[in-house]
Amino acid sequence: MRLLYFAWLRERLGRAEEEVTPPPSVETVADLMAWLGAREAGRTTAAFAEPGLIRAAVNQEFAGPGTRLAPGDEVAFFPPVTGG
Amino acid sequence: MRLLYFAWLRERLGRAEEEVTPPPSVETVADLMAWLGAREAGRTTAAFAEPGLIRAAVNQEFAGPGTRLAPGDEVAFFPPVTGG
Amino acid sequence: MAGAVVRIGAADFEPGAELRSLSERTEGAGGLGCFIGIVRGEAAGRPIAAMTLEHYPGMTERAVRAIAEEAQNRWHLLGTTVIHRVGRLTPGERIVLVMAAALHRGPALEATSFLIDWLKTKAPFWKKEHFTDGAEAWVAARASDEAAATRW
Amino acid sequence: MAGAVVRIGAADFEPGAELRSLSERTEGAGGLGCFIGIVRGEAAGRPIAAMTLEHYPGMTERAVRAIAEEAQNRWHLLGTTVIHRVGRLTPGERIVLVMAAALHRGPALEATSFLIDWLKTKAPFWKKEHFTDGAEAWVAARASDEAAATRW
Repeated sequence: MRLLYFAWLRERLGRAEEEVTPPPSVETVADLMAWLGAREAGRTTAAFAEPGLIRAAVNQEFAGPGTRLAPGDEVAFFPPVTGG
Repeated sequence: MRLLYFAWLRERLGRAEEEVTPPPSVETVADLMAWLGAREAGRTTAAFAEPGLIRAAVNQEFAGPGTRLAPGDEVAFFPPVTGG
Repeated sequence: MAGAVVRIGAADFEPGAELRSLSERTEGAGGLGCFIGIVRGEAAGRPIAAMTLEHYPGMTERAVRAIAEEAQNRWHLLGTTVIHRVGRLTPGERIVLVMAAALHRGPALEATSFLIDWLKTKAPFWKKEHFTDGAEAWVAARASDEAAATRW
Repeated sequence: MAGAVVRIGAADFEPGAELRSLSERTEGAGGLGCFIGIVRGEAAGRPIAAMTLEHYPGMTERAVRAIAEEAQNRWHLLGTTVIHRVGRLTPGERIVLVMAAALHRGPALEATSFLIDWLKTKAPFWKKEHFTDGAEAWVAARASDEAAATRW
């Protein structure tokens, strides 16, 4: 599964994208965020510490927390868009 | 007094402007229109036959029928403006 | 305030050059609104070959300048440009250009709408349509245009 | 319908050339509405040296194209052009161009307003401001922009 990060989330994670293989228990966008947050546990600047500030897109469409994921999906995380 | 005519009023009168010296009894725009209408009496295509269709400007400002006139004024008559 | 640039005449205009000019004289603007009017090939469903715009030299310029200055005050514009052509124009030709520069997009676009509504309804112009069948007619004032202008 | 032309990228654009291009591909249009956005020299009262626009390549283009096509259907437009720059931009630089061609002025200008409101509030862009004192900050979504976009 390909993950993309934008804006301050990208800066805080120190990377723009990565490939991950979450366990089968990760079925939705919310599951994926929780799993990514747990992976960061203990870091001083945890990027996923406040999931309410983060929005997601799955395969380039805005996606709510309940959106189901499939292997091979492109999942992006970013702050609320601020427009141009 | 200089008179200017525009659009179909100009075409119907066959002239774009003229100099006139109305009698002292012509004090307002309405008086002037009546005097000009009387001057045309009997013509088959009287331009001032329907004063309600004609608007006026005095010295390049829109002017109602009651607007008072002075010698040397520039008075224009035209149909309601239709915009550009 | 850079003020209003107003031109009424037969000559065509180049929108790109006018935009550049407005932009250069309105430093600090965050938005430029613009409208370009083009002669359509029909009037009330009948094909036209041309139209003729008549104006009142002197009065028309004064009236257009007054409304541009009113818009500048009302929307705190940094500058406006209004160009309106007169004479005989054929379908596809540019006839009018309105531009307004402001700090933000809202005032720039509202002022542009205001100015073009006024120009198309209240400005001292008279329009004659030349139909393709050879007929011609002076246009009468339109109720829908009056409604558009009175919303301001 | 000539369709929507959408470009998202770092390159500047030439408004005059874009207007000419839209005009050429929308024969029969009676009006072109246009908005050009320019980077302002301050943000919330603080002077800025630059701003950086980040986008999501692929998704941003898709989202902008979808909204341009929605505008085309809603206002029966003959064509639209939306160009949005990304990357680092300094005050005075053009950042966005929106144009809409329609039979009449009302739809052309309403669609232009609709598109720029959407772009400035809902489009997938993220904006960082670089202040003249060296500080920098990502912009948070603004309530007033949300209000402007929801009036549509």
